[in-house]
Amino acid sequence: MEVRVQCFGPARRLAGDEWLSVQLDEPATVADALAALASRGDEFAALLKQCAVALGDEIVRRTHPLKSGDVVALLPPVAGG
Amino acid sequence: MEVRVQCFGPARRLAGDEWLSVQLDEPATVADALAALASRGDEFAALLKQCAVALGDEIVRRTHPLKSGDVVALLPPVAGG
Amino acid sequence: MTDFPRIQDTPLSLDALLVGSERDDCGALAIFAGTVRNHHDGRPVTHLVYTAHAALADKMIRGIEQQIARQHGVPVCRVVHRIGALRIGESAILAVVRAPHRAEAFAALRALVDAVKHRVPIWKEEFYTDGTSAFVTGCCIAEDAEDTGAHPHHEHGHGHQHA
Amino acid sequence: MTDFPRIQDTPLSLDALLVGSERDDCGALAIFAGTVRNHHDGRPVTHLVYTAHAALADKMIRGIEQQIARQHGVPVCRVVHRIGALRIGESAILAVVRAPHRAEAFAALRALVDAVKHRVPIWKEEFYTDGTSAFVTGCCIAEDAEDTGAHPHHEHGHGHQHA
Repeated sequence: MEVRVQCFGPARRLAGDEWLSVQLDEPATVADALAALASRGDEFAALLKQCAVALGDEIVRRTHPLKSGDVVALLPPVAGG
Repeated sequence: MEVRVQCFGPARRLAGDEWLSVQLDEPATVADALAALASRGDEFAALLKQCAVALGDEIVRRTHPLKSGDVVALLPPVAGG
Repeated sequence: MTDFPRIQDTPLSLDALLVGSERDDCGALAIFAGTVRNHHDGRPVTHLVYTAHAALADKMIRGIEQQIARQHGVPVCRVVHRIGALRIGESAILAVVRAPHRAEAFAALRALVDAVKHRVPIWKEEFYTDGTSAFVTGCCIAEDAEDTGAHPHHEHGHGHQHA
Repeated sequence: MTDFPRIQDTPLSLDALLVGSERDDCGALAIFAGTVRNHHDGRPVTHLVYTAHAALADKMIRGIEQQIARQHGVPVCRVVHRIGALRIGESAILAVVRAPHRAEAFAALRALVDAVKHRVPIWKEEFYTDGTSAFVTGCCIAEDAEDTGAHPHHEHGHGHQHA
């Protein structure tokens, strides 16, 4: 199944794009999506370990199940203010 | 000699007037002026014990000498803000 | 624009207080406004009257601004205090601090407001809905007073009350 | 007027943030503005670009306002955060608290600003005079991240730098 990934902040910069997609075997979790994304490179993989993941306007844990067509947001460490 | 006294805040209310004057024997200090003012009543005397005294825009100690024609300001405990 | 009067008898303006205070090296602006509450110690308040020894208060506020700026290492400290009759909601005091970072801005602002409230010759008379009034008991500012009061650095109820 | 957007892409207005916040039972108004500094860690900064997950950030700021109001017992907590390109001196964040007394107003304001800086999905990219830029390294907001960073609750230098 395909899951779309929206990158924010430094993740967008490192990915070189706002939108990515990953192909996952079902059933899949957020952790599976992150594992698939980690193949994009060491620096991106390191950042992924510090990222929160949101589905809609909810932050979800790495054990959260994903379904086909889900859009997940990749949220690196934040620095507002 | 005569010293004029300008009363502020609750001292003005208790004195019933902004301006008072006291007659002092020379040489006199701030403490002497306060002692003379204390004769105005127990409540005023009690407040005097908590007052600062200013000459012009300087707070002076009770040992500060006074001269004829001085104007002293009587400053009860403050509560700004 | 640091030569404005620190004691003013017309409504205070935050915009006016901030004029010319901008600093490119500061990332934090902290502001305090003390406004007139409709109650004190459970009693309903209709309005306040502030009085001051204006010349001394102005001089002392300037001194406190400089002292706090130095002690906290912040480039901008400004305070203005209102006198006269104030309605509920009006500002009695405005204080602003600009600093490189927020920690020192907050610390300086607290110290600035505390110092002005505790050390500057300003008096607050509260007027109640029953027609009485009272001076708020404050802090003795004489170093050598015979009686500095039980709690010289906190407001402690009402002072001399008058019908 | 508590339904304004917490994430805004136009210059922030303190007056707008204060509209309808007046409370007759509050004697303290404490305000913080985080403004863009011309330097960071000794490097000259020309401007900043803030980005956010706007929907989530808006929701989280509202939640933080309610949490701090409850924890500190203050009736008014409001925050707005700017996104987009900001010049030196512009405000990135405005926060206001109203409380009966100043002690809780200051405490709530500090907690409010800290929480928004540390927990809300907003990112700050600094642009330097030499033409490079870097994201300011921030706080991990995943409860179950594999790596929460060495100093998750303080800014610690620069992140991924780019020419």
